[in-house]
Amino acid sequence: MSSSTPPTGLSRELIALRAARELEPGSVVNLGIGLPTLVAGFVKPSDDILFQAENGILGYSGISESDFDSDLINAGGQPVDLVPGASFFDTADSFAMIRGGHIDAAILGGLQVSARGDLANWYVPARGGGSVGGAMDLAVGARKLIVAMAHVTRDGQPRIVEICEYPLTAERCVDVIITDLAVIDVGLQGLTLRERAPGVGPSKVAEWTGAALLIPEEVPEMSL
Amino acid sequence: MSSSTPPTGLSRELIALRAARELEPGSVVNLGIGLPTLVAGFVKPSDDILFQAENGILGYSGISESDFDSDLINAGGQPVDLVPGASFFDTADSFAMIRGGHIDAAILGGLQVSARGDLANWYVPARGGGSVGGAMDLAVGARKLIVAMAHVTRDGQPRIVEICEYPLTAERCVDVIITDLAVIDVGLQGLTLRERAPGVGPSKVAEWTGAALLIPEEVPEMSL
Amino acid sequence: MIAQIFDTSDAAVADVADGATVLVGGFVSAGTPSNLILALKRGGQTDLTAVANNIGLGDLLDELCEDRQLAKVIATFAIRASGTRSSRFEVLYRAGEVELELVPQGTLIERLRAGGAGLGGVLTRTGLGTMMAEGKQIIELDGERWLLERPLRGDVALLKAWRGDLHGNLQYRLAGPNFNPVMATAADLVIAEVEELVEPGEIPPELVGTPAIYVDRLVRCEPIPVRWEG
Amino acid sequence: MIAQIFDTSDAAVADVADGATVLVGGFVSAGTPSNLILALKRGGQTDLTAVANNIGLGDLLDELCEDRQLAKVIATFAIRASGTRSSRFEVLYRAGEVELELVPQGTLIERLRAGGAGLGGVLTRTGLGTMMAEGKQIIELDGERWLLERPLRGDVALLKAWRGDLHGNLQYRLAGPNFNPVMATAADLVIAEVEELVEPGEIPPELVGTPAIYVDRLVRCEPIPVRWEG
Repeated sequence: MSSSTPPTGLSRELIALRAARELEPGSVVNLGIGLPTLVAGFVKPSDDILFQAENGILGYSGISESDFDSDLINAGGQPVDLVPGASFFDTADSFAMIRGGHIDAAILGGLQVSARGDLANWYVPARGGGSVGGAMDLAVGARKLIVAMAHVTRDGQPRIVEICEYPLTAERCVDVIITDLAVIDVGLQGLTLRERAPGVGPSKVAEWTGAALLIPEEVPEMSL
Repeated sequence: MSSSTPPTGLSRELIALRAARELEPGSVVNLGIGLPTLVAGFVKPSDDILFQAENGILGYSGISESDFDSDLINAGGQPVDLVPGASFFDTADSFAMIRGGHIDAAILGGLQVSARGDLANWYVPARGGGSVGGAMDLAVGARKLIVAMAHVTRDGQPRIVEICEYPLTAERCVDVIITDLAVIDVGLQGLTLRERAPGVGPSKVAEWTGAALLIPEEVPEMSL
Repeated sequence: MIAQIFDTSDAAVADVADGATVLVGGFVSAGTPSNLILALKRGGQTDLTAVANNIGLGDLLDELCEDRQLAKVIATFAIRASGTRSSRFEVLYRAGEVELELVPQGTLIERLRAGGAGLGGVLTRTGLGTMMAEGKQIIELDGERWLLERPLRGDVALLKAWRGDLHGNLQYRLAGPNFNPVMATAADLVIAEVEELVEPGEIPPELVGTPAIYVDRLVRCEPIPVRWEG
Repeated sequence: MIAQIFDTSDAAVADVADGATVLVGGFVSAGTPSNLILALKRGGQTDLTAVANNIGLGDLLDELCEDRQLAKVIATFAIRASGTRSSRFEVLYRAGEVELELVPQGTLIERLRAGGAGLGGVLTRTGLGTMMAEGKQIIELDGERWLLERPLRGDVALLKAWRGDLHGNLQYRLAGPNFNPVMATAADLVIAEVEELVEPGEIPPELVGTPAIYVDRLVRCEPIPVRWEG
């Protein structure tokens, strides 16, 4: 862990852009509240991504610019536009879909991710509470879990750690971590650096990562 | 148990008519396959009975005389007519309704009923099999369970017995037994004769009943 | 079986008892019974347990904290991870004046469904290895571990639908169903506010989201717009 | 995500493997995928396990017994209590040539729902104290006894809907849903026959009974009328 000034990494928008690239064409995706909701704005129509909102929508295209309809919102309370072929359902059916493994990928925000892929993203000890929403169900149910977050906290503490100190969302659930500094895969052998942000060297990433990080010989820069 | 010729009791239609009288105005009722389906023909519109069919209909009025629509049937496969304000739902929601205690009364057929209200109505040992359908769920879920059946078997054996020999549908579930000979209440103290068929004396009912039967001083004839 | 029609939301909730457990439908702005919630505020009932997806996300449920009407909240969203302004609920919670039981959203709806569907519980992986598993029974089957989640019911459910017919059938619009259809099954007294009251038969049977037998009381209200600005 | 459209029911089921567990939607005549069932008959697959509400009630599932294609049936209606004529299934069953697992209807749908919804099981009272409880775990909670019922899934589901769109959304009519929407969630390969194929968007979002993501294959077929005469 370093005490130097945290490096400047990608903006929230660019993290979202990079996360969007991680989605398979034709997949069904749930976006968590906060940074992940920005991802909807970065998928191409040709990618044929179908977004699910856990409050009961399958098939919204992104945040709506038109009039606010209180009954047509995503899980973050934002108005959304529908795609042709969208459908509505109640919360029971929505979480049957999520927990039952029918969502190809979820992108969630994170507070901490551990070396074995544990996620902590719902409870902030400093605030003495939290909001769990659908995060625990998404973490156990989505076939692929992508965490999109800042690499370090505002005061420069790593969020990628050997063992999470914050209360967990789920154990061994994270597949990929996308931060302002890097793309990191979580596997049986731990964390592997897959890509680094433009201008950020692998050793810089390792320096700001609080857990052992496998660094291949070649670590390409993200193409954004 | 008697070896004399079984007494002539009510017709199936009159058993159904008497069972219909047992329903509270405004109640929600599920009718089992066979004799109970006839009950729908004997309720008055003013009774405001709403029939539920476990295949996913709330609010049918009775067997339809019009063209057969294969998608509009009751649980016995018979075409039905809808009342205004009817609704459709899938099997999961239908049995949530049944098992969750939202059905006021179910009328089921019976093979045997025991003194403590156990019901056997789905498995015929002589045939080496059976069909359970929704009977077990209705037996545990309906707030009031009425069994409508012949008082004795074709070869004169009582169907109301101390202990069921046939495999059970559910334990301690029956509230009222309506047969061609009598209306019998099932309570904590056992079976009580409430009404007798026209021309059938209380001792005749007791003679053809295979379990202890409490007989009050006054046992009125059914009014049909 | 026939729903009772009330003229005002105040009358519809007037006899909700102090200490009642109240299920509140809705998800932030969608399908939220804001008129009934405000009627409960005016009614002044106290010591209530509210079961809802969210409190303090622009919803009016938070208003019940003004006069400390809530003893306990069972919810999925209650304390914001960040945010400059605290909800009334958060202030009370930090002062130790209201209890909070956070439940994962998929578990909350399954517990309510079990409560309405006559099930004794369900087994889920959600919450395993987390604080949510504390004090709960874990069942191992074929080498897999499951958390046993028990049913949840209310004394009263407050629902919001688009249209209701005089029998009590409810029709939702867009993402309006969310918690409402399941909550309708899981309370002893079910009260719904609707934007339009229609004759039985006007809601096509395929579009009935909550069948009439679940609904005890209906009241027509102008919807109150709420919006969460994050 | 986009459903594959097949020209014929035969092609849609051609690669169903011998030994597969096949969920079959429908309730007697309503919402029954008769074209797909007959395609399976023509396909000649053997050693199948069929999961369906009924067999031998005028349904064509019974036809699969003609060439002994079924090794096992999991159903709620299979052997009639009375009746002068036996179904093909009954004849095979009595000859010991096909296995039967009878399941209460509410339990069958909850087991399928659990299989599709990622639940490890549900607790029900249904079947307690009966043959259905044999060999099953009983869990006592707060003095009440519950039967633990485990999830059920299929390799393949055969469904019938009224309309399907090119994405795979399904719309049911009248009492056509029954087992279909839940079975759509509980199989690895989901094949639906529909009476009409329409463009995405033609089915209003509120009337989608099975969302597109559950459906892998669609085939338009003339419905085959079946009727149970008791």
